[in-house]
Amino acid sequence: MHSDRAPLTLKLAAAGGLLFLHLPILLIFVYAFTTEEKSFAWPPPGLTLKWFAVTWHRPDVWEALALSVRVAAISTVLALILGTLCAAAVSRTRFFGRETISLLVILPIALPGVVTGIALRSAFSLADVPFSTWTIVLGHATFCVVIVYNNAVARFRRTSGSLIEASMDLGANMFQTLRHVIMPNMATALVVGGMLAFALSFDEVIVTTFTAGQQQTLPIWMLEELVRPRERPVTNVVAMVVALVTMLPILGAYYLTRGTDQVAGQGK
Amino acid sequence: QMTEIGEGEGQLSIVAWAGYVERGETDKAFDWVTGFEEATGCMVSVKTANTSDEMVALMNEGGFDLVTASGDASLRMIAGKRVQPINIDLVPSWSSVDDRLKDAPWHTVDGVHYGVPYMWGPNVLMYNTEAFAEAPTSWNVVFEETTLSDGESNAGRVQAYDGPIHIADAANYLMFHQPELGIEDPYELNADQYAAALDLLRGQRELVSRYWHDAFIQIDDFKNEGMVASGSWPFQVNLLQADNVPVASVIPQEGATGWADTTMLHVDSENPNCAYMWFEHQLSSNLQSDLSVWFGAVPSVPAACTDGRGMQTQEGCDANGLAQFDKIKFWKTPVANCESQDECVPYYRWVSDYIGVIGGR
Amino acid sequence: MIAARSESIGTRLSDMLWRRPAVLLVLLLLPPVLWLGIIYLGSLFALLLQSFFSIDHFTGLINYRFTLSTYAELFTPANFDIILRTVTMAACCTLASAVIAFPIAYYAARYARGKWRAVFYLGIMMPLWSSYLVKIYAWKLILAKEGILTWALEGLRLNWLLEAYLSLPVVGGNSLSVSTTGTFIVFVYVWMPFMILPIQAALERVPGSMLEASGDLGARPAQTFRHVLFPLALPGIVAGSIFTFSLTLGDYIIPQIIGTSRLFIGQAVYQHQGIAGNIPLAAAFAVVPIVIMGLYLWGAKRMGAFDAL
Amino acid sequence: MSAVTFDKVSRHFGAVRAVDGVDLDIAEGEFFAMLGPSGSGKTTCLRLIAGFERPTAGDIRIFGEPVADLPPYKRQVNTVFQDYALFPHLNVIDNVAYGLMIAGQGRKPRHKAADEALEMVRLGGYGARRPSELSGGQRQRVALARALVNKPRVLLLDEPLGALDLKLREQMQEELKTLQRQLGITFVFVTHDQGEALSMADRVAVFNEGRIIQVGAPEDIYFRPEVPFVADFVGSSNVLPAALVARLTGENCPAAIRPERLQLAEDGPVMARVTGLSFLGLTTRVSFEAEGTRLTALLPQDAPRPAQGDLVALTWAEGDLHLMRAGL
Amino acid sequence: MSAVTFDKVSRHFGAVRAVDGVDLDIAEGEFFAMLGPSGSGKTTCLRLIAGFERPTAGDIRIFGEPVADLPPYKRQVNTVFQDYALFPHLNVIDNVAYGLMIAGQGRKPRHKAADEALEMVRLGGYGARRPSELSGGQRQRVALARALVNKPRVLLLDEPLGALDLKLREQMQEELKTLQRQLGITFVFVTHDQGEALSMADRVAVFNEGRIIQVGAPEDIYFRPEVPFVADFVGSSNVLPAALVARLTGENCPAAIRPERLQLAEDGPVMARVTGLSFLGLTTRVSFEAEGTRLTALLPQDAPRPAQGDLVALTWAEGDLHLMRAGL
Ligand SMILES: Nc1ncnc2c1ncn2[C@@H]1O[C@H](COP(=O)(O)OP(=O)(O)OP(=O)(O)O)[C@@H](O)[C@H]1O
Ligand SMILES: Nc1ncnc2c1ncn2[C@@H]1O[C@H](COP(=O)(O)OP(=O)(O)OP(=O)(O)O)[C@@H](O)[C@H]1O
Ligand SMILES: NCCCCNCCCN
Ligand SMILES: [Mg+2]
Ligand SMILES: [Mg+2]
Repeated sequence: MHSDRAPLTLKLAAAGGLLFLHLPILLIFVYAFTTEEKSFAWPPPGLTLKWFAVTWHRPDVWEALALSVRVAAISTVLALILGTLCAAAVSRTRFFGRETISLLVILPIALPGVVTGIALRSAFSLADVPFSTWTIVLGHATFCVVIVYNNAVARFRRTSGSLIEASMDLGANMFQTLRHVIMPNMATALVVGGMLAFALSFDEVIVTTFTAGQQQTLPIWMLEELVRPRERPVTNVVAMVVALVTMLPILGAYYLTRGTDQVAGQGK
Repeated sequence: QMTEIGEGEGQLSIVAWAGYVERGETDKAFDWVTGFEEATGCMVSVKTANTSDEMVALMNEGGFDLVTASGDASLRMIAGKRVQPINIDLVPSWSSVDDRLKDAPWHTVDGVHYGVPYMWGPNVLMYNTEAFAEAPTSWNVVFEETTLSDGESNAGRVQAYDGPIHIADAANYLMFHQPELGIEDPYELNADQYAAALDLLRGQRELVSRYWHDAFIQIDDFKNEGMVASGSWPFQVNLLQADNVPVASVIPQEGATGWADTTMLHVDSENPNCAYMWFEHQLSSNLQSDLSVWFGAVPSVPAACTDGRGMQTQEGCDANGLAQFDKIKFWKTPVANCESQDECVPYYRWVSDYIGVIGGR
Repeated sequence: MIAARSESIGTRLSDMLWRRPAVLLVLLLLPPVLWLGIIYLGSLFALLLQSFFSIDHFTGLINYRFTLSTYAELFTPANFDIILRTVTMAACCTLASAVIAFPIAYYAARYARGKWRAVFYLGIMMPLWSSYLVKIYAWKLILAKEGILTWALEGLRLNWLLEAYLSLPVVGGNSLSVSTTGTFIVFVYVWMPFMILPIQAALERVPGSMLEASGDLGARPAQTFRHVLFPLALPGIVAGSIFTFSLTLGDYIIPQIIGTSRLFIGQAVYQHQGIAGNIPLAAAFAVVPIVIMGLYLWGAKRMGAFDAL
Repeated sequence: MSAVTFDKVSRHFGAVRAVDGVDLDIAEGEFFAMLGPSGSGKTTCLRLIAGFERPTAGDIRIFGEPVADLPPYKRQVNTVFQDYALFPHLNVIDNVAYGLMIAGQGRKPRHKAADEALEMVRLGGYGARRPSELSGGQRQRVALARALVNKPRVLLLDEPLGALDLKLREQMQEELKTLQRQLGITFVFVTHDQGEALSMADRVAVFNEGRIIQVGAPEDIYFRPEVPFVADFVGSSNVLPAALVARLTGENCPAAIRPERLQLAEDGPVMARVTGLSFLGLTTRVSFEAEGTRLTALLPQDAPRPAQGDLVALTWAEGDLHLMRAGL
Repeated sequence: MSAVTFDKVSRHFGAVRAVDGVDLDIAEGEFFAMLGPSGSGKTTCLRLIAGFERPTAGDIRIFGEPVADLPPYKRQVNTVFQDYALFPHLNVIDNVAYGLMIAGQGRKPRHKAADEALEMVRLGGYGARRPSELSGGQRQRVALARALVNKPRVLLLDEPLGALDLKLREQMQEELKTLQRQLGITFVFVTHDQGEALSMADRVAVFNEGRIIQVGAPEDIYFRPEVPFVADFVGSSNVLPAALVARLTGENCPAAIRPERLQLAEDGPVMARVTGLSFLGLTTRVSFEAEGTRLTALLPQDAPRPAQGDLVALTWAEGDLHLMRAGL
């Protein structure tokens, strides 16, 4: 067993798996350039850039995008606060019910989205909460907490507890310690967690359909467009741009956690 | 009940069937919303529903002003007090409504009107003209396995509607082919009749690859999935033909089920003034005429066929079934204490049994 | 100056928290516990409550009286079929995901170095985070009867192979996009990336010496895989399967776009809630995945899968 | 004056009695070592002094002042952590200057003071490096400088040499001792290495199971253990059971005898069988089995060596047999 | 017969010459130690024997048979890994029986053999435990049993005692030696601890930078180092530079003298200043500075001790100054 050389079958299986993952996505990219508007002729009869211009001038796309960005941004901020607090509590102290807390945090992502969705939906209707940006945020923040939590816990685990003690030992009170030691050490983990949470919220449909009422986030817009298309390539342009744009936080997360033992985006 | 129409509230939200409320987004020529908005200042938003059940659910949930409910939904909403009585005196064009619709039982209860008729039409048999050398004459092409004129079986190439109301289509078929069952009304079935209809549908399950649920998905399936025959609405036929897909439609010998839709006002509507403005608009403007062309339906205002306010013509109205009113069995909600016999299978059983049939039970 | 600083509010508050660490703990935990406990658990509880109501079948209005009849409805053959079908699908997808994900995770964990590491990372993350809807739609284009797969197979003159497969009962159909196989493929495609990272994390924790020890004791590579590598990766697989299983269990968009029109639990919940307005039945259906995932999480925890999450 | 006093101090974690009724009195300027096996409560004692733990019972005073309500950042005590706990996001100079920054000193003066502290631990010129760019021994010295720059009155060190390899360790031991002598600060030093405790400390406290078993100067601990535990733990003395001692001396108590004081002889009070021999360079270690007791002798390089299995007589000089209390 | 032979074996990793032209001949039944500082290529040598690495040049034979094309699972060699590498998902008995299971033995007989192996390492009755429920020393013995149960002809041990604490370590050293003697298997033992190599091995190879510097019996290595590197590394001899040796003896080469052989005297060839003193229990370590060279002496407990800063004369017995080759 010479550990630096992979067997051929493994190489083939891994490459095959990655191809399986990527070819369908590339397809969408190709269709963003097709000249055929109504149906999906393959191969595309011709290629054009006009759909980018068309997309640019579609106000519904911009509205959906704005809502999605707003929802994702607010959810990310909430998730950052809640996830970090929870991670701090769980990793710094042992207390009764610690396990229960981590289970509670994992639950929204471990239970299917429909469950979260319909639960929130029925709670809204019982409590007579009208649909708004905030009802969407409520759902998104709930399952984004775990992303931040996972990243923060992993970082807390790596940052030795004695750092905090060292800081207090050197005269810093808890708030000074927070500012001078904890925050600088947590920063990249939180940025990574925040970026991943943003990406997760930005792409979420299943819970959103239940909590959005009549509002359209970008994924809901896409769902609508895919089913009742007006200009199909526009959907593909949006999809492609969204895919490329979400890659930025992912790449960022990679470069921020490179060389650490933690795999960014784990446990999404 | 309203007694007078005040200032418009500036907005109006409508639950409607796909294609029912167009603002020229799919085809610029078909737009009966922009004018309304300009005239009244009521900005219209539309929520598309695919089935009557969905409409009922949306209205139960609330937040909408109007709904274009079919007969199988309207009575449920009236019974559930989700819609309010309409003061027809506030709708000046009421008199122009087709007399056959004015007091139709699906929106009139104890003489009280609960809506304004919108549009009606048949559920047609849509077929692919390349698979069918001649127009099919019977619904059997979607109920029983046969070899089509292109030499291949219809198995896997037909669709059926993904809503429990499709049981009525089966009953309608049996009414013609098995008179011994004694079906008088496809929406009023006793246990035996109902069982026979389900059996027919179980046989159909073998032929159907996927049930259609959404008009646009059906359009896709006829384009990309090799579908050749299905119960459908004229709307899909029109759009497919516009895309040069070789399809046509027919009302076969068994007759057809159909829909007669009524615009109804939510009991808690926050925009009743705009809603009454819409009632008048739907009867008096180009809407009836253009929509009947666009959707392939029959206007509730017969004059719309001829008076040139929109695109529709007398021939068009005839083609869409103007004269067939009596042959169409309009959708209505099956209830236990039915009129034609002692006891009928109620709608909730239709719902769960149809899920079972699609699931292979 | 220093004395003044030391008595700043921060210091005094800090002193208090040092003397009462429990207060600090409570302050830290309060917001997340309130959020998750009230908003999330509260909603779940509200849902649970609804499942004990019933619906008036004619008006579609909820009858707020306690009853178990809604649960009884779950066990009608048609509904029970839905549950069985969904669980079977979730299990199959989980299995297939594990099989496909393992080599990728294994290669990434053990062999990918330097720039290949980045390539693998992005290669795994990109599909994981690119739009779910768009991926489903891409598959519809591929699997449709007139779709790309047919086109490609025609080019290769392999149509007969597809035809032969589609003629099989249960898994076949008129085209892949209206078959159970189609649903399966798309489920696997969409959720499989969730399996890779936990397996990779588990494999990265297996020290190389463990594999060498096995070889040293006479095991051929295949035996080492079976007796050492696989058992040690198992917690990672279980962690990943929490996602693949749960996500399949609850999805309603994929089977609606690709499949045979036979319902899955997610669709049942969605339709009963949104389309039929039967919230009690939808709630009862939603309790099914809660119970299944509850058992699953309990088992996973016992296997130590949470550490691999 | 006492630098640190413990008055019946206990720290229990649930059922675990980490520190259990400890009395302690560390004099100002003393180099004090806490020695004991793993889990015996040494670290917990140190953390009680620093303020990271609070006693469940008893009183702690630092320079006479009760510290029950004094958080760590208000104690004139600094700690060198076992894992150094250098701040990874700060470079060396900012690590060292951290305490001064918190105290509100300006950039210039605190960097100057930090530079001096670095000079003192012979790391002048390393200020700009990150902790990750230093070797273990260098990190240890940065941690030391970071603590010393605050001019604490007591310096706590928790196994500061544990992670270093043998050579570096011996070197650091000497440096620490020199430094303590220069500065005159009280050092409280935790270790589980007997040699380290003996070679560095003015006084040693031997811990076991949360209690202090014996406190005294290194020579006392080494040559005059009061109980078998100390004899065995500090320098691996041979412990003779009470029965054997009774036969030999008439006193009914256990006794200790150091391996290097056991001698092979023609004839002697104890007959033993040789069970093992190890060449250790400086000495040869011989293991025996005598009347059910395992004994070890260290023979000088030039002494004649017995062979495995030989039956030999063991003897010792008068004062080498050290009688102890029973118990532990 | 030779158990293992290396013929000009090299293993390079890119530019790193982990093992660089090593010739080696390990006799059957021998207890052979590889000693050297970190990174000197010991582990790589062991991995070459086990088959985890393949030489970039040279030939390896095991019992005369070339093993270039033999994967690890076909070599009659077993390894005790430094981190033990016990399978965490198997209990102790299944860990030990692993090799037998792979060899196709049934459950009964392999558990019986594993039980016997556990008895041999004095862990009878521990079979049902998980490795995580064992202490370090117990794990080490399980790893040993797991290797031995396969009846290898050569047993490779990579710093098997590295993680153990002092007491356990000494005990295990003796046990390993006893076991090797009983079984007669060839042991190849890697360590960077001089004492361990000297006390356990029949022969020791001292590594540095991928090469073997000296091979010989422990006494040879200890008392007769051939080069300063060996003198310094094995037992921290004082190395006197060639210039000083030239003045003292006329020979122009470096020389070694062991710390325990340096004596304080009224008068002597070298004058030195005392720079440090440490009580080590058994001895007192005194550091000196003499003509720019750091020297260390270990004085016996009863010798008179100088004070810090004293200027003293150092002397030694005739044969204690050991002349060496220059170089390394
Ligand atoms: N926070 C804690 N919670 C529970 N038990 C603890 C805690 N801290 C220490 N203990 C227990 O208290 C006992 C003493 O621990 P302590 O760390 O003081 O030992 P030590 O002498 O420093 O040992 P070592 O040499 O291994 O560092 C141990 O049994 C330990 O497990
Ligand atoms: N797989 C490898 N790739 C690159 N360099 C390696 C590899 N394995 C070992 N080396 C290098 O080879 C040299 C010898 O390493 P080896 O592990 O044999 O040393 P060692 O003597 O066992 O040291 P230690 O006492 O620290 O275990 C080191 O410089 C090491 O960094
Ligand atoms: N690419 C995003 C996939 C969406 C997964 N959502 C999981 C949410 C679970 N509640
Ligand atoms: Mg400790
Ligand atoms: Mg090594």
